Amino acid sequence: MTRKPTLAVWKFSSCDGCQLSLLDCEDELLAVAGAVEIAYFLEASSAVARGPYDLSLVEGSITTPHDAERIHQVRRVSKTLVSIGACATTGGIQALRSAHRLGDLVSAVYARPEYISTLRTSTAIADHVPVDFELQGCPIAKAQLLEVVGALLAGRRANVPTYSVCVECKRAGVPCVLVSRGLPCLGPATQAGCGALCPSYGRGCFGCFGPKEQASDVEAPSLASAFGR
Amino acid sequence: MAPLPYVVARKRRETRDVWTLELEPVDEAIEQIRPGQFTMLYRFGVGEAPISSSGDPELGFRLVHTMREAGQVTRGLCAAKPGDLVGVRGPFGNAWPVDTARGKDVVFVAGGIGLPPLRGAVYDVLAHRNGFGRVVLLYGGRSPGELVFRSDVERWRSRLDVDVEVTVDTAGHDWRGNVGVVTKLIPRAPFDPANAVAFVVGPEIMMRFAAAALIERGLPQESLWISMERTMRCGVGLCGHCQLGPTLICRDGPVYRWDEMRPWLEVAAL
Amino acid sequence: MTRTKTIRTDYLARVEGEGGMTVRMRDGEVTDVKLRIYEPPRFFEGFLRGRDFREAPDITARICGICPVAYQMSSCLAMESLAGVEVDGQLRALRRLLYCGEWIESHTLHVFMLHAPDFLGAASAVELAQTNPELVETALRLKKIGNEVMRVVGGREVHPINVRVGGWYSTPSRAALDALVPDLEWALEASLEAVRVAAGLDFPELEQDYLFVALDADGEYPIDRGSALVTSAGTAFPVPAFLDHVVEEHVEHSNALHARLDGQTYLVGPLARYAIHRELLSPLARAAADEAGLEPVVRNPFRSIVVRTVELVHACEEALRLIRAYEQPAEPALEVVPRAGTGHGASEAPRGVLYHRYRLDDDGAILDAKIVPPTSQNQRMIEADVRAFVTAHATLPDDELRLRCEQAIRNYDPCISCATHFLRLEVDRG
Amino acid sequence: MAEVLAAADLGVLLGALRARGYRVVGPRVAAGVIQYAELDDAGDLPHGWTDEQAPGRYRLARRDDDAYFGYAVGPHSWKRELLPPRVRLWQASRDGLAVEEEETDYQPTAFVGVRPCELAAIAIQDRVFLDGRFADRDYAARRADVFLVAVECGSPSSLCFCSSLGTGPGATDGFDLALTELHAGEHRFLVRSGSSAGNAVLADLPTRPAARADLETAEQVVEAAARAQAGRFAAEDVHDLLLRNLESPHWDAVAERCLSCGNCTLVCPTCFCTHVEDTSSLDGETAARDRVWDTCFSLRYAEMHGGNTRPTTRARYRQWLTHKLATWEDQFGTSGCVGCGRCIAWCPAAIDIRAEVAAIRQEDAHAHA
Ligand SMILES: Cc1cc2nc3c(=O)[nH]c(=O)nc-3n(C[C@H](O)[C@H](O)[C@H](O)COP(=O)(O)OP(=O)(O)OC[C@H]3O[C@@H](n4cnc5c(N)ncnc54)[C@H](O)[C@@H]3O)c2cc1C
Ligand code: SF4
Ligand code: SF4
Ligand code: SF4
Repeated sequence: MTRKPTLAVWKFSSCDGCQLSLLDCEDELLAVAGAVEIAYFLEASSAVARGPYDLSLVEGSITTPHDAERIHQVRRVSKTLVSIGACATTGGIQALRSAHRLGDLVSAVYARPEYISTLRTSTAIADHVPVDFELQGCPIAKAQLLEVVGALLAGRRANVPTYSVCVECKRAGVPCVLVSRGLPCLGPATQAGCGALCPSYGRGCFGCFGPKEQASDVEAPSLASAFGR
Repeated sequence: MAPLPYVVARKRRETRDVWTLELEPVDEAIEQIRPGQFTMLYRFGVGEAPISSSGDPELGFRLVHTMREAGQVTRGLCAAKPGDLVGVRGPFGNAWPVDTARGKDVVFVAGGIGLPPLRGAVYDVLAHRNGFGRVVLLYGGRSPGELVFRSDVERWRSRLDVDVEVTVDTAGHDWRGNVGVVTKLIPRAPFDPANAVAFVVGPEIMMRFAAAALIERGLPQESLWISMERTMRCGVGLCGHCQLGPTLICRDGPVYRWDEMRPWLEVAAL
Repeated sequence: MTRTKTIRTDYLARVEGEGGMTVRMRDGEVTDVKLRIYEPPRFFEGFLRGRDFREAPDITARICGICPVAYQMSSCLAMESLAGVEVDGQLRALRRLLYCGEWIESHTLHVFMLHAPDFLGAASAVELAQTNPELVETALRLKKIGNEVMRVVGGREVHPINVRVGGWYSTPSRAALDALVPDLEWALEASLEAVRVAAGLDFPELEQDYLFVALDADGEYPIDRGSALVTSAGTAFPVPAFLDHVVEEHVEHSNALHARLDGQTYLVGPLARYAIHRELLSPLARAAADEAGLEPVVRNPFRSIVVRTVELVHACEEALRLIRAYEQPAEPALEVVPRAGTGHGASEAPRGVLYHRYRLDDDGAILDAKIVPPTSQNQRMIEADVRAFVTAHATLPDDELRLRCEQAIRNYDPCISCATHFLRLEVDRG
Repeated sequence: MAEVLAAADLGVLLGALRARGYRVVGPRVAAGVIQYAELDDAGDLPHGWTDEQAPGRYRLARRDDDAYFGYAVGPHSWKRELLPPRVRLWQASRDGLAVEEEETDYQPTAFVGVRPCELAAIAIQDRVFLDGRFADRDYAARRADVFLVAVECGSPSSLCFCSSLGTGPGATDGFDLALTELHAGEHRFLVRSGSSAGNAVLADLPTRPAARADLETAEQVVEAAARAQAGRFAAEDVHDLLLRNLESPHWDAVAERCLSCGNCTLVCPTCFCTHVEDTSSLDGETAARDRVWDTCFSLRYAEMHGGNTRPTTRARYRQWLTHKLATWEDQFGTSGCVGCGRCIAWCPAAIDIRAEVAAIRQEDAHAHA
């Protein structure tokens, strides 16, 4: 059999929730480990295989000058680069800080602000390097993560819809909380992926999956050849 | 409807990114396909795409499909090797009304990857050559490297009873043929517009210009046929994707008489 | 001539977030230990300013994907205390249940997937799956059960959506919780077995004289809330006085803050909870600790893995108890009317006490926020452990020493993402 | 022939259906709306409840009587049952490309409380899925053993306009049993059978023959419902009206409000657009195809290699409205709309198709004045 494709997981500024989603695939983790060689995944393993890697999953946003350099190295060693989660695709919740004056933030958190080197903004991976696929979500949906990995292996387009949460909401048969209860809901403008979680728990969508129909429609190069299919 | 397994019997490269696959049923075969009709071709684990028959209707149950690597499915199909299996559903859609051209001149106008859907009809007309008047094939591509079926085209060109003109948008010095868009060939093509039938396939914009030029020459709208394309998910008129105004292209088309389709093509983004 | 030496790990593996460690030695004496946190600062406290108080649980959950429930609970408690609302009865039982889910998930992840490979000589759980497949399967199933509890109660495992100030958006039916029982019963058995397995591991020698700090939860093993903090030195203070005692300072080598309690280095987390509240553990958890020969106060940090498994038993038993006593409340939440003032909240994240303080204006807008996560409280202690270990085992070969130092850090299940608002191992023998 | 069933005996009807092996699905109150779900007994029905509807708004309210069917329509339609949101079509193994179609052995189901507009909607979907050159296997199998218990409409909402489209409020055909709920005097149902299956069930019920007064009261109920919606929509020329206004500036005006969320298409009982999802297992050995509800409002719906044919909300809204009210007729020989008002109630932007048509009509009149 031909060599297994290699997988690397990288972290930038983030809460680790999206990488954890991979470890949360309890039922599929060993199948994933069977389909790809997990070559670099610090949160899960101290063994580090050298690049280049066939598939890199990148979590987190770029917030420091050092990270702005590091992401270029990651791109260089990655055949396919998929950014995962709101931090990596939009700058994440820490991008909220762009609305505040950075100096105020630093002094609010740190008593010795002079120790901190940080970029003025929290920016998406795609703002720094070309990205093959962006998987939105805060956190990403583990089923979608598996789907993206599976699709890349099979050389098919991932079934990651870009339409509104409302579509999932209606498929699930959840009564619209906006219409039937008057709750504010971001569902119409937010990308599907969560399965209309909030409306199904009786609250309005608050936008975890980011704006709908924004996803880059870039086709990632197929890994099928690496997989010997 | 589930795909039937077919085996890739032969595979030929037409251009850098266009391939022809010849498929034979493993077991059960679909109904006989007619020129103009299409099948939904399935690449295992990747997905399905509508692809027109490009084969000689005399071939019987053997299917011939010519496709460009446009996305993941077509790329997967083009990567299939002889002996590989692909799934087939069909045949779907309607066929070229070749019979309406009996006794008349026949004009084929193809742009780029538009020639494959027409090839079966060309074979059909040539197989019954005596039943038709003059036969004209006007074929244009973006560059010489993008022309498909070059040996067929050469063979037809060498026949005295077929008029073949090939043109490319841009070419290097080694190209000795026509340069320019295919519609430019229409005004001087040798056919009698009052007594001819035209079959046109290409990008929508090309079909619109070709139709204008043909009508300008005096071809009645009712004698002009085109083949339409939209996204298709089911191929049988049930998924809604291929709607264009009053029609479902997979069900009512893909072949339309020009005057039926023209009003809808004139509305942008319909 | 002096001989200096540096042992350095640039990127610590199997910890949540990014950090490194440097140990410097001179003539066999440790001169400096630094845990360096690279995890870039994320300034949550800064951008909470101006947001509505109801947004705090959803925003602060994003500080940590490993223990989002801890953030949600501490922030809700702070807001509720300010408004004079106490979430009690079944609404509170559900919070504790959700938190048990997080403990099960997080402790399993740490014990089996991040920490156990150190003891069993593997690089990862996936590698461990080759040599100890049943262990890894057990781990995955346990973890899944923890996640399932969080999914049913909270909506999803990472960043639950069902938690709100005042309670919940909707409460699960009795039947939905009952469906968890068979899995939790299995999990209880599996965690009892985990205690036996963990107790049988080989532990490096190290005894530390810790100042333990944990929440006091009025007669319960502290999880989802607490009214005061208690120390192994016998002192106590109420949660609102937290910042009068705990002072965080910013040190140059790290993006995380270092905390001291009344000037002293201290420890929070499983070892502390166990040392202070052993008597409050569930019956099976206590029995398991006894059976495993666990002394009432564990001072060898490497044995924290055993304590975590004991807490795993507790979390499973507690979850079952809560489910069996559950009755779906009539309303999913209490009304919380904001008022100007300062609110404090603290709960026991899997890694230790997590304290939140908010100052609100009359409209409920956040004027100021302060969050003290467990890892920054433990950071000085981690450095102290590493220093003590290296001092005691200075003769170990570098590779072995580095490995053990990393392991000493992993003893804490440090959650670096939280701490930044917070690590790298470098041992410098010169 | 009509019979009368006492309201107290409604449970007997449900029991009779269950005794014949039907799964019984009908309206019940859940999560603040009237949904279609399995019914255990008549007590599950929304008796005493009604729905108040306005564009972008739906609320349950108490009635001052204990009518069982005293509401208009909820967010669900029967397409959930006949064209479920997600259906596995087949799965295949790599080896020999062996494709296995899903089992379509569905339990017979009785739909209880089908509104006349919903009967019409089912008839429309029947045409789409069963009457063409290719009938849909899954739809046909689900539809085969459906028993339809219609209930004529006595409480239309402010959004209903079935009377303008001739799809209600009375039920004329397409049902197995049709009920009319009568309050004047004794609380009872007029029951009519529309099929032999209906006759058989009716024979199981403790009914009495309908008196003239029963029939008259039933007529009055339906007439009153029709009167309540009079003049809400002018349907006659809407096909031509819309098709001659494909470039109307009004499409831009709607596009400014429309969120392209797709709710209108998803709640519509006739909208049938679907997408297929091809998937494969991680080891690459098996693959499957699912059919899922799609919406013409999604950007990708009209995406082709080389471009999107409907890149704007303007183009997508125009597709929806003209398809519903005009080109559906060309494609399937009926309107695509039955006047249930769901798309109006469940539009988060409160867009009302009737108002949009009226605006185009007005503009058209100006242009041709
Ligand atoms: C009747 C007919 C006959 C045809 N005959 C031929 C022929 O003979 N030869 C030929 O080369 N071509 C032919 N085509 C065109 C051919 O079908 C397309 O090039 C092919 O479908 C491309 O599919 P793909 O999967 O390879 O590309 P894709 O990458 O799938 O691209 C196709 C488009 O579909 C969209 N799409 C795909 N998957 C999804 C998804 N999961 N979600 C949302 N959108 C998605 C994409 O936006 C993309 O733009 C014909 C088309 C029709 C309609
Ligand atoms: S509840 Fe929200 S997501 Fe669901 S349909 Fe309504 S607006 Fe859309
Ligand atoms: S278009 Fe609107 S009113 Fe008409 S049937 Fe569909 S949802 Fe009902
Ligand atoms: S008309 Fe309303 S429901 Fe339909 S897509 Fe537009 S905003 Fe959504």
